[in-house]
Amino acid sequence: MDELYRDYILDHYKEPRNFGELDPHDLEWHDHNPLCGDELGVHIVVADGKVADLRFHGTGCAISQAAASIASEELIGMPVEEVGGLSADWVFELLGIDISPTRRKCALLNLKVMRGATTGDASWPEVAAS
Amino acid sequence: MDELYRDYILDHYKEPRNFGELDPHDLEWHDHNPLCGDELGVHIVVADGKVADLRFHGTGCAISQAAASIASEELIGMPVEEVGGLSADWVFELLGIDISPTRRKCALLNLKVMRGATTGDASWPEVAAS
Amino acid sequence: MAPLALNVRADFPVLAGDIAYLDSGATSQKPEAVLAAMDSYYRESNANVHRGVYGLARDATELFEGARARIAEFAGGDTDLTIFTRNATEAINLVAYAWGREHVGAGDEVLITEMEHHSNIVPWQMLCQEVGAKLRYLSVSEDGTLSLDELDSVLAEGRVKLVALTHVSNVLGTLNPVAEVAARAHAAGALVLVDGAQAVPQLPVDVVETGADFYAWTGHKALGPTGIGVLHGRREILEAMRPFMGGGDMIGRVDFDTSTWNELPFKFEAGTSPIAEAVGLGAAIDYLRGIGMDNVRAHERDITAYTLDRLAELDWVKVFGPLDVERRGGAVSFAVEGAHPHDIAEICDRHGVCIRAGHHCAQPLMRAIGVNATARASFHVYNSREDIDRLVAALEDVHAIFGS
Amino acid sequence: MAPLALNVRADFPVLAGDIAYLDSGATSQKPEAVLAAMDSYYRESNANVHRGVYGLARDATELFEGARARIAEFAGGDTDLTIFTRNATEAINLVAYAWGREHVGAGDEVLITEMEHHSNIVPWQMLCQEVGAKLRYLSVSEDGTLSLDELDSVLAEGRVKLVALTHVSNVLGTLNPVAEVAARAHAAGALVLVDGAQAVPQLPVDVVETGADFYAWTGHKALGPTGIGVLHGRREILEAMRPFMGGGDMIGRVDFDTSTWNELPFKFEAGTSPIAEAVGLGAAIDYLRGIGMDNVRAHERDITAYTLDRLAELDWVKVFGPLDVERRGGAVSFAVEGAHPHDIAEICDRHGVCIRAGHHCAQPLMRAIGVNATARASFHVYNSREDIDRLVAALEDVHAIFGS
Ligand SMILES: Cc1ncc(COP(=O)(O)O)c(C=O)c1O
Ligand SMILES: Cc1ncc(COP(=O)(O)O)c(C=O)c1O
Repeated sequence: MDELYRDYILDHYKEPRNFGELDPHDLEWHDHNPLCGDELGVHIVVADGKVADLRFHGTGCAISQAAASIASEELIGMPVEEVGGLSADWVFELLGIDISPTRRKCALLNLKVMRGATTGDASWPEVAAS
Repeated sequence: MDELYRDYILDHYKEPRNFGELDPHDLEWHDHNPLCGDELGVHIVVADGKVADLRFHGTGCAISQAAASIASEELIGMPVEEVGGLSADWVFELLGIDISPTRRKCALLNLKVMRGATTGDASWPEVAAS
Repeated sequence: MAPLALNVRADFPVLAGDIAYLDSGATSQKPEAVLAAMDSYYRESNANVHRGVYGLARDATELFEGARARIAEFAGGDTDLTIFTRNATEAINLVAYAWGREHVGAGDEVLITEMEHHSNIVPWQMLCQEVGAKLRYLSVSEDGTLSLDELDSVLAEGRVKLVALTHVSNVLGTLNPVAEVAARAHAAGALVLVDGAQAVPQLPVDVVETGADFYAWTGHKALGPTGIGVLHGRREILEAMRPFMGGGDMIGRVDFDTSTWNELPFKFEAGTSPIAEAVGLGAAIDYLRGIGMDNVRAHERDITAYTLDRLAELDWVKVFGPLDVERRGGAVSFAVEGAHPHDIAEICDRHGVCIRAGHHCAQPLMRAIGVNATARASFHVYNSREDIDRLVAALEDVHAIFGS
Repeated sequence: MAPLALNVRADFPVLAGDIAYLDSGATSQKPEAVLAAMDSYYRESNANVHRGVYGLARDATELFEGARARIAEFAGGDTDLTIFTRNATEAINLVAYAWGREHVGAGDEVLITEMEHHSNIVPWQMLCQEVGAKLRYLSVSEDGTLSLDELDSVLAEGRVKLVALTHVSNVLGTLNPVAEVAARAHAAGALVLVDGAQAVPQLPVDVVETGADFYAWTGHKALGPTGIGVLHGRREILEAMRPFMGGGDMIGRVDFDTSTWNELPFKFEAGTSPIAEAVGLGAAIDYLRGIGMDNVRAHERDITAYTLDRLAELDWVKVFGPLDVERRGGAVSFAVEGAHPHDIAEICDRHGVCIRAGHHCAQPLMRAIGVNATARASFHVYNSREDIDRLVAALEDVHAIFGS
């Protein structure tokens, strides 16, 4: 089996969870990956200080779409104020695959967008030196 | 004996002929060598369509000063309209020494200034491809 | 048709590895001769040029200016109208700053095309924003070409000061009729800048025949080193232009408050030149001339035709750009059903096939053709039909993973 | 004092010839390690950087960005505030265009010094002429130094927006007290640009300690290749600045009419970077660190002191610039009675001694010290006292010919 394109990655890519739009929503953010032009947006509904529901939308490669899909399942239910503290490693661990430096931004675009929506911070999640 | 700094070159450098200013004068021109910053000017008195008298002034290396000095002796008495037609080779032959490409502008600055004074053409004398 | 093989792969050290390098549109590989020329420049003749009296400096100056003369001749330009820059991008910015800031004003228009590289878009956006001019785009048709009728009708409005377009598209491969465009632009009183970054490496180009007032290209795509680009210009225009950057070498005389400028091309070359890079690029064009640019073009056409044929067999692959190899150069962009270009490139890499995925610095074009990104295979003299066969095998694998 | 010999001459292939290379102020020679790094980059890892998914492109990106990180650290700067340009001249022009056009206006002043290189004069002349600002010069005293009192009095007038000065003079060797200048300039609300073209190659430099808001230097004088320069900047300033050139790599997103910019340092790096050149410069600073910049400086001081001593023996030689080796770097300008600098250099060349003659791209300084040109010997790690002895022997010959 391909080390990167494992079944669950392809599964999330081909049938992404929580994709689409949410209207009305409480928070939203939209961003892109300057290296390839891929776009990702998110709509979030907040209740009791938690992410009650969310939807990602946009286009991207298998890594970026699967990352957003897999992460979405963890993000729903999470206290909003915890989102800003999530690290790049959180995403890499969720994905469970080795991401080469060239593909890191693909994997991290969803976290960037989530952080943007919840904290307004538009920077890329920092990757621990390896 | 040094192939470049022959006695007559040094003689003309150390005791340049026709150096100084001429007032009043009929024609004048001033220019410089962008590679080294050296300056050369000329004053010319015209009579009967000929260069009746001239004086060079400015500072420069042995090649440029000697070239101006040696050339000055040929230029006095020359019909003004012939000056514009003098070629780079005319100067090189007068000098009688081998001028490397880096030093060519040193040797040609006097001709450039003479041409400028007599024709208004401010370009460098062209060197025949070698 | 029998394959037209140039058999020069062995001249390119990097290709000793078992790879199919299909990314020459991004940068070309370099033949041994180019590496040797730069290496021996540094080992035997390194010195700063133009002013030095000693032997090394004379050698360096002769090598550097000799390279300029051969590069000028190769492209059909005059030596003193051949300006060295950092890359094609800087060549275009030079024109936007030194010519554009003086000749384009409020209400004027700069006309470019939807198929331009960012390097031939952003300098004009910045110029237009600064002076209050309007940036307009010629559209790209379904088959990846420009319409001369549309050009005429924009020119007829009478506000275009400059037409800037690419000679060969880095995404679609389209070979634009630049001489025809230049004739029409000139008739309408506009100047023309041609971005030849993709053309000079693969076609016989004569910058005078293109009709361009400015013609820009870049060394690293033409088998030469990084760190050098070329701008050819028309004499009257370059002479009348103010300089771009100020500094050493570009001056005639510096007083405290003002300066005068050096003669062409030095007026536009501030500071120490890319000396070793010019020597390397000189060796690159010698190498290309050794093969013959007609042969380079014929080989490019052969590989491109073969690629288009092989991809046509795959009904899950869609090709962008012209299908007629006479109207295009050696870059083929495509899509694979269900697979994102990034993933295509990643899987190709596992097959030792190097292709590029992304927007290729042409986001407006991506929007015009309705995608975010494409996968692109692009060629040079060292490629063979086997490289394309390897690409097709890799694409079969992509299809196996992402199809359905 | 015993000579401080580094014994590294054998590392420099060009010096296998029998020459005394005393023109490192113009450009340095390159050690084998630098040539090898560039050569193997092209042979093993050549690809365009940042975007490629395949192996070669990953290698190239790592080599390129790895070099940037080491170069930044070498100079005490942050990696993302370390911008690659074509040379020091372009680094200074970048600031003049992208910062200057926005922050210097009519009635403002730019303050430079009489000892600047044309590359740190002409960009400011062009800026001041364009925006109606005034260019002022700090004078150079008899002993080749600047006066902080004069600086204070000009700053006190309150119109200076930028102080731009050289760290080490390429003509006089003067080592300027840049941190002191920066502190005073900042107190007066002005920014500071330091031209480190001559400093980084020969001194331990920490750009943060210099206090400079912008610090520019160039690869080819620091044992690196031609075709690359470096600009370090302060984060808030670089972030707030608009870009200089537009094109590939410097953008975030390109729409038809407007674009957004990439993050630092890429915002200021339009088009394909000098990739091999960065790799080469990375190897050069590795080499310098291997020797140790303190040792480089000590060696430079030793050779300079020896040169000043030997020249002092010749009463027909006049030296320009500070005589205290603690206040100067390794460039010694001089005059020989009765001989023009061009002729001095020519005769030195016959002795295999490479020195420079001319205005050294510092015409205002020439005027300030009352000459048209000087002869200059300048040093680097490969020089030894024997090279200076050869220079002195050549000068004896000059004196024999021209000394009347
Ligand atoms: C003090 C100084 N500044 C700037 C420069 C310009 O460097 P470059 O020509 O590499 O841009 C030089 C070298 O020529 C220099 O000596
Ligand atoms: C069509 C086109 N124009 C301009 C460029 C810019 O070339 P460079 O990055 O060398 O400046 C490229 C290559 O990237 C290109 O393909």
